[in-house]
This record gives sequence, structure tokens and C-alpha cells, in this order.
Amino acid sequence: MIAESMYQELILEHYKHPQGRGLRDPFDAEVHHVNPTCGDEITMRVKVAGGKVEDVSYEGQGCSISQAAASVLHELATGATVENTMSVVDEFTRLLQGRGQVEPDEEVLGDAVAFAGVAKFPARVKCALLAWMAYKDAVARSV
Amino acid sequence: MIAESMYQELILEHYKHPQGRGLRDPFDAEVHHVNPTCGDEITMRVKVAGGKVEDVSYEGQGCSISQAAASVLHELATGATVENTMSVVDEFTRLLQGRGQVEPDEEVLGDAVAFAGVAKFPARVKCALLAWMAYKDAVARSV
Amino acid sequence: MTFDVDLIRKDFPVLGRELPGDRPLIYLDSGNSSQKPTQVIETMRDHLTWHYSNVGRALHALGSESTEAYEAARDKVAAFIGAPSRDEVIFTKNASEGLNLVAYAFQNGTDRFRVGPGDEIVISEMEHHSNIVPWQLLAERTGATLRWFPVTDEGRLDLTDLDELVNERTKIVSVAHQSNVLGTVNSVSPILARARSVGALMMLDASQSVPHQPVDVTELGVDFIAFTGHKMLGPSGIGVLWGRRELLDEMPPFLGGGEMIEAVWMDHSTYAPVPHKFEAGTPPIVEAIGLGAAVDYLNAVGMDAIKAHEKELIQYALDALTEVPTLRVIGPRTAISRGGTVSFTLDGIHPHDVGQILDDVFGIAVRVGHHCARPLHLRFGIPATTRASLYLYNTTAEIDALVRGLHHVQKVFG
Amino acid sequence: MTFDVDLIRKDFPVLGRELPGDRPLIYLDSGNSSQKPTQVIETMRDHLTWHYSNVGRALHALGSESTEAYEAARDKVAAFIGAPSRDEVIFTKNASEGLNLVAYAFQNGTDRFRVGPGDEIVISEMEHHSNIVPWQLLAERTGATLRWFPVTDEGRLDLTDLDELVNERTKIVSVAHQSNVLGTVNSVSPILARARSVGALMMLDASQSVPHQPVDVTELGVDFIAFTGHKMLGPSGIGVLWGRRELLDEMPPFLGGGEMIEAVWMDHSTYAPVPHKFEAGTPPIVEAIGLGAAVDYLNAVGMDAIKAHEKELIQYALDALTEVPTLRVIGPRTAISRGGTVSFTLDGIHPHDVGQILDDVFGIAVRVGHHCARPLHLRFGIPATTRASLYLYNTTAEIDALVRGLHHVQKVFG
Ligand SMILES: Cc1ncc(COP(=O)(O)O)c(C=O)c1O
Ligand SMILES: Cc1ncc(COP(=O)(O)O)c(C=O)c1O
Repeated sequence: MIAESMYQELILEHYKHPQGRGLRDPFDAEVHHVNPTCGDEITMRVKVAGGKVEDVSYEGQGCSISQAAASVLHELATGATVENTMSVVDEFTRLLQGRGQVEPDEEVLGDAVAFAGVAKFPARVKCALLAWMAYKDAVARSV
Repeated sequence: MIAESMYQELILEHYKHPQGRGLRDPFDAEVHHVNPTCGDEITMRVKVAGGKVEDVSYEGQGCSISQAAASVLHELATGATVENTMSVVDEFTRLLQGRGQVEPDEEVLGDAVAFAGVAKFPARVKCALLAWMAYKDAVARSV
Repeated sequence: MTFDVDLIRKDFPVLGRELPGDRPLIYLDSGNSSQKPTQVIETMRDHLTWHYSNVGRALHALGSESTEAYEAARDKVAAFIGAPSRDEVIFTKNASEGLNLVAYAFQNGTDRFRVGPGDEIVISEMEHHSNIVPWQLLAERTGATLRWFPVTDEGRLDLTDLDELVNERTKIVSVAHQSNVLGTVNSVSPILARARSVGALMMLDASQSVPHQPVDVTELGVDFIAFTGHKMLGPSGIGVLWGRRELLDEMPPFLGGGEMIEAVWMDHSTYAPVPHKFEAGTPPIVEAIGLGAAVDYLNAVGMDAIKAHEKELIQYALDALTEVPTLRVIGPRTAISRGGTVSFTLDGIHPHDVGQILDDVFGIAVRVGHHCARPLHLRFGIPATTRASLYLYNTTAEIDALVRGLHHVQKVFG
Repeated sequence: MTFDVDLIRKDFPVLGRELPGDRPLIYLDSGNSSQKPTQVIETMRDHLTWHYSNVGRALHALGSESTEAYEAARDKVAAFIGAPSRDEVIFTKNASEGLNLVAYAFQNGTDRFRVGPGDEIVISEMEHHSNIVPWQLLAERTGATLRWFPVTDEGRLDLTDLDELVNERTKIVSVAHQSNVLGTVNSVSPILARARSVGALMMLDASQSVPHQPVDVTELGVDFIAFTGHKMLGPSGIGVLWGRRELLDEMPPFLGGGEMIEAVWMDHSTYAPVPHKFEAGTPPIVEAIGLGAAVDYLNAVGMDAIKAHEKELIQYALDALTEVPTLRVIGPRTAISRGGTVSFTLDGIHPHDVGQILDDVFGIAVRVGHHCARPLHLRFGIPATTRASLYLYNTTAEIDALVRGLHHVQKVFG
């Protein structure tokens, strides 16, 4: 019964009902990231205007963690300022790479705090980060 | 005090005073053999006529065992029939490869029986056999 | 010795281990790497503690002890696979090195060991990456063409185009003896017959067969096989390449260094006879000795008995898994010409999630992903599978636990 | 921890062993391979018994334990040699593989990793075969030219013609950091400066330095170093190649297979980032973990303390050996810029006979022969030497025993 805590209700919910899935036009940058150890893949597009994220659209395949992470990211990022999303990405990365030792900042993370349990499973950390790293990359390329 | 028995008086004697050393003419075949693990080398010539070994001459460098074995071979082979020497070579080989389990046939081996102790030292067996294998090779090429 | 799985399990301490959270370990990942019996571990420990030294080069007491133990391991392996000569057994670090060694021979060699534009290399779609990438690199670097057998829907080699695929341009055919994903045991003889008729060499990736069934290279009749110690109760860090003597003699050196030479000058060298020609540097000494102990263990149990046990298990598993809704087996669904490995998918649930819940909740270790056989997964249109792979120490109770675990996984994601 | 050789010896059970015939073991062959402390042996045993599984690929409990232990070993090695990044530490099977890996890069690569006719490779006359033969093979297969530094009568690198030897045509210079025969520690900076000024890369064969002195790759400033676990208290079957990240990134893959890939299709592949790009197949898992334990042990004793102890010992040995009539040391006769290895000849007595009598009568293990450095022996006009090589667990009493032994050898052959 160790890791069922990893599969938070919220993660399962996003996995079963992904938000904002599908690749949409217009977009400023598109990236494709792969997690070679497990084959999880994501294609992500961002549309940015005036410092604001207008859309994050994606298509991917993979485990519940990687797919739910993309869905949560879509919800958090769309409509927020780029700057704001970058601090969420940083905090998310810090949390996930913290081997379960990091106290998450719920204020910053919002729903993404549900992934705290994943940090204890080194092999799954990359799943959770896949979409978020793709997002960071896409934003960097969009400017 | 295990292996000093390997260094029989007779072996040391042949090492210090090698018999028939030096390369001589005439000869029917010359061979060069090397023991790669230790770098011992021998060049050997044989002169055969009418089924008899007229001369075994050699030049080499190496440890006491390999050098003494060449000297003893020279003594045993020179003047003997080729056929006779081949059975000595076979018996010598059988003895040396017998891991110390083989009862040597002194009748056949003569002085070469002094090498019986070497058979217990796998790493040195090749030293003892170097000249004898070279001899076998040289004889084969002389016909 | 009659086969007694309970007795066998006693030799593998880890099988009695409890994981954190009171989960007994259920190890169904031997196709990835097997566990080690105490006999192997203690042989290694004893050698390291009391007899260790470098081999070949040392004449002293420890050097002789190490050399004799190392070379005795070679004798054991040679006998185990029915090699005509012990000198045909080359110790590598794993199966991958053995496969690469042969592939590099075709880059560096001459005559039949040389490929270039117009020459062809044939593999199959069910290969492990270790039997794909070395040949891709070879083809890329020499201009040769890489071709492959397709795989049928049932997970068998599709030999329909055998005569076209293996032809006068083919230099070597290298295929898996047993698939690490499908469990399929490939029948060698039709391919070998064709290879022989066009003068091509043939290699088997025996990584998944040597641990699980009696393998006799003389009977097989192929030219090379590669396998790996860690999948057959031996330690990591040791593998075996077996090849026909005359071919090994003809092949160019692979790695250069100590022990593979006859004599060295600054500007050229001559090489030792096989097997040493292909064992550059200090070999995996203790690992080879450990592998020798593993071979002793397998012989004591009996490879026929192991094969029979696995056949029973896989029959049981294939039956049991049909009860799990939406479960789709990738590979042969009957226990004929297949080993004790079964890979499958569950609708709507990613293998990672399957594996994680099996592990976290039940202590069941399976492998998830593409199992280093991505092209095979692409062929079946799936990114990943869950794989259970069985060995001599597994039981039907463990398969029951797997089935229960899968039902639970479906509940979580239902 | 202050250096206490008696305490250290307790960690090495074999040093207390009696050989048949009541001979206590006196092990003076660590340059060939070192003995292993209990800490290393028990770490390996514990891992094999309770935590073993394949690394990287497995997500289950054992897989995580193995992966964490394996990657922790990489961290330890990286810290031990001052590597700027852990990803620059590549686990190989021995030092020879590391040297070959780099040599093959120049056969298979592009741009600066490509040699052909007109390009030059520079080594030295004091190299171990493992740092000669890979470059000979490279030169032979590509048409590049192999050149080398000569060695002085004192056993030092002769840099007189440095500027001519290392020139605009030079692609790589690879020399020993410390000679396994002479004990000489080579000074790297003049060669490195010249290599840099002509744009050549520089590699060190650090097989004999990393075990015996603090080595910091950042301070050294070279591009690659290779060393080997079994000479530094670790097990057989594991070695290390360290290289600068940007070079490793640029180098072509060496062995192809599982774990070194990013994605594989039948007709092409993409590769994982370093270090995994160069670790094809299942790595020597338990061996890397054992090496990690060896590094912990060396750190606990302290590399400075080990170096100081060996300096004392070699000073003592060089003095003591001068008493033996006709004994000629091959290599530096003073304890300056040299390590704890001394090779010598005795007039009229072949090293094999010296070694055998030392072993058989006194239990003294030395190495005899050309020590995989035949060209160096040719340079000194001798076929072989007797070599005593010292390590942290050796004592002056053992050197006294060696000297007594040599006197006895001379009596036998007198
Ligand atoms: C200087 C030197 N280089 C390279 C090697 C090769 O090491 P290994 O045999 O572990 O590959 C050795 C030891 O044998 C050595 O002493
Ligand atoms: C079929 C097959 N071939 C090759 C290999 C590679 O073996 P290793 O990783 O020991 O080199 C494996 C296992 O990983 C395998 O299952």
C-alpha cells in the first residue's frame, strides 16, 4: 500500500479526463519530447502574446503520471503570465527532484501539488516532468 | 620448500653448463618458437640422415627450465634414431602435461625424468616443452 | 535430483525477502536479470577473500589458483553448450559485447569478414536492441545494407520471403534464439539451411535460450552464439561469445591490450590464439568463476527439468491470464515453441501504471516498457507492454498473485 | 584516521593466509592486481544476496535499489577523480576497454574524431600493451601514423623531440600517467601544453596512478583518463573511462545495444546522452558497486596517506635492494617522481626462476616477465624483469623478506 498514494484521485481524474488535449493552431513553437527509458512521448505547442500564455495544446502517449501532468499543466498555464508559469515550473521541478524530501509550496503549485507523492519514485519523476520540460522548452523557443 | 624439488641438481647443472648450444651447419630445418606468456625463445636446427639425428643445435634465451630442457634434449637426441626420439618426446609431453599425476617411464626418458617435478607447475610446463616442441616441429619439416 | 521448487527457492535468499510495507517479493523479472543462488555468491566471495589474483600473467600461488579457477569456468561453459573446443569460448562482459565483437569483425576483417556496399546483413523485427544496433552501426559505417525478417501477428518469425531476404549478397544472419518479449523460440534450421546454401554465416542471440533450455552448439549447427551470465544465475559483468574455431581464427582482433597478444613491438604486434585473442586486458575473473558456479548449479538441477518446469508454468500463466478482462498477450498464446516469458497489454492502462501498482501494492516485480525491443513494439502498434518472465524458482502461486494484482490494477483505473 | 598498516591489513583476510608448506603470503604484486578488503567483498555479497536486479530498465523495488547503488558508485568515482560532472564517468569492463573505446572513436567518428593517412597518434615506449595495441590497430585500419616518445636510460620519458613528435598532424597523445614497470610518474604538463598548442587531444592511462595517488582530472587538464577497478581494491570486471563532456558528446557510439539508445527503429537509432551512450547492454552492476565501496575505503584511509606510505616503502626498498649483488633496477633509482613499483634483473638468473623460488620457498608473490610492456623491455635489451609492486597494505618487513629471498635465489643459482 506504499504508492497508491502516488495515484491521487486528482491524477487519476486528469488521466481519465485530460484537459485541453489535442494540437491546436495558432502556435508560436512546437516541441517533441521523449522519455527514452519508457517511451513516453509528448508533442506540445504554445501560443504566447504580450507576456501571456494564450494556449498550451498537446498530444502524447504514456502512463497516467505523464498524461495527467500534461493535463494539469494545461490548466495552470493557459491564461497565466509566462513569468508566473515559469515559477510554477521551477517549483514543480524542485519538488519532483527532491526525492520526497522537499516541502511543496501549495501556493505556487495549485493542483500540481498532487504530484508530490511521485517524487519518492525516481523512475517516475521523468514521467511527471516530461510535459513540463517540454513546456519550458517550447516557451523558450517561442520568443 | 615446495618447489625446490623442481630445480633438480641435474636441471641446474644443464642450465649452468648447456650442452651443444649454438647454431651449427649443416642442417635440414630450422624453427623458431616463442612462449608468449614469458617471452622465452628458442631457435633450433636439426640435421637428419638415414633415419638418424646427426645434430640438434640451438640458441635461445629463457629460464633455467627452458634452457636446461634444450640441453637435455640435445644430449638425448643427437645420435639416436628419429623414431626413438619421437617416443621420448611423446613420453616427455605426457609427463609434463600430466599435472604431476603421471608416473614417468624412466626407461624411455633417461635424464629427462628430472623434469617430473615441473609438471606440478602449470605455468612452467610450457618452459619445459618449448625446446621439445620446437624439435618435433623441426623434425617434421626436415622430411 | 528431482525438481523441487521449494528446495530451489531456499538457495535464493532474496526470494524470502520482505519489501517495505510487508510485501513479500514476487520476482517475475528473470528475463531482465535472474537472481543468484547462495552457491554462486559464496563461490565469488570465497575467491575474492582467499584466492584472488590476476590470471594468466602471474606465476605465484594465488595467480595459479585464480588462473585455474578462471580456466575451469571456461571448461564448464564449453561443456554446458556442447562446444567442440574450450578455446571457442570467449568471455565478454555481456551478450551485447559478444554481438558487437562479431559485428566489428565485419568492419575490420578481410574476405568473408568484410562488408561493403552491396553486401547484406539480415536480422529480424523481434530482436533486442543489442542484436539490432551493432548491425545498424556496421551497415552505416561500411555501406552494407541491413535487412530483416518481419514478425507474424502471432509473434513468430515470418519466413515467407526467406529465399529473397537471405541471398547471395548476404554475409551474415543474426537472430534471437528466443525472444525476450514474445517468448517465441525460433526454429533455426530453415534459416540456417538457406544461409548455408548462399554461403552466409549465422549467429544466434542466445541470451534468452541458454538460461532456459539445453543448448548444444554442435546440434544447432550455427557459427556464433552470444549469451550473458546475469540471466542464468551468474553475476553481472560476464558474458560469452562462442564461435567456430576456424572463424574465430580468421577474425581480426577486436579490443587490443594485455593478454591478447603474442608479441608486441612499437610498430606492430602478433596475436595470441583464441580465446585469448579476444580477451584484451584483465578479464572479469571473479565473474567468470561465478558463472562457472552458476553452470554447476544449473547442471545439478538439470536443464531439461528447468525447461519442463517453465513449460508448466507458462501453460498455467497463459491460461490464468485469459481471465483478466481486456488482457492481450503479445506473442504465441499456446505453450508450443515458446519459453516462460509473457508480455501483454491491458486496455486503457499504461504498463508503467500496471508495473508500479503491482510492485507497490503486492511486491510483484515485472518489467514494463519496450524491453529493449522497440521495433517489435512498433510492429504491434503499441509503445510498451507489461512482461512477466519466469524461471526455475517461480511457482504457480506467484502467477495467481500476478492475476490478482492485475484485477486490482483494473479496479484502480476502472 | 591516522595511517595504521596493521589495522589496514586486518581488512584483507588473504594477507593472513598461509600457503601450503607453512608459507605466509607476502603479496608484492598489487601492480598486477590488488587484493580486496572485506568491506568491498561484503558490499558485493550483500547486494547480490538481497538487492540485486538489472539497472535502469526496472521500475520495481529491487530495480530501484540496484539502480541507486549503481549510480551512487558513479557519483563516488566522479568525486574521487574530481570530475566536473558525474555524466563524464563511463563504466567499462577494464582500463583496456576505455583505451580501445577512445581509439575506436577515431576510426568511427568525424571531424576531430577521425584519423587517416597523414594524421599522427603519439604514445610512448613505456606503455602497457593496452595503451599500444589499440592505437596500432587504429593506425593500421585508418592509415594514420603511430609515433612514440623514447625512454631515457633512467626510465623517464625523453621529451627532447617533443616539438617534433607532437605537431600539427597529431590528433591524439596517449601516455601512461605512471609506468607499471618503471614506477615512473610522468609529468603531464609539458606534453599537454604542446598538445594544446597544436590542437591535439590528450589521454592518460591512469591505471597505475589513480590507485596510488590523489588524481584530479580538472587539475590534470587532460581530455581522457582510463583506469581499472581491480588495481584499486575493487573487483575484476569494472573499469572507468573519464572524458570531457563535450568530447564524449561528439564521439560516435562504440558498442551498440540496450541502454545506450534513445529510440530505435529497424533502420536507424538515436542515442542516449552520456554516460549511457557508452554503456551498451547490462553493465557490470555489482562490480561498479564494489568499486564504489573500494573508493569509500580509499577515501577513508586517505589517498595522501597512501601515497606517503608507498613513498616510504619504495625509498626503503630501493635502499635495501642495492645490497643484493648484481641487482639492476630498471627505472628511477631514487624515490622522486615515482611510485611504489620496482623492476629489476639479477645477473645470470632468469626472472622466472627468481619468481618461482620466491614463491615456492617464501610465499613471496612478485610478477615476472615483460609485464605487458614488451617494447620497454626491448628498449632496455632484456626479455624480462622481476617486479615488486607495493600498496597500502605492504610493510618494510615484507621488503626485508624479499631481500632475504633474493639472496637465497642467488645461492641456488650460484
Ligand atoms: C599501465 C597499465 N595500463 C593498462 C592496464 C590494463 O588494465 P586492465 O588489464 O584492467 O585493462 C594495466 C594493467 O594491467 C596497466 O598497468
Ligand atoms: C534477447 C536478448 N539479447 C541480448 C540481451 C543483452 O544482454 P546484455 O544486456 O547482458 O548484454 C538481452 C538482455 O538484455 C536479451 O534479452
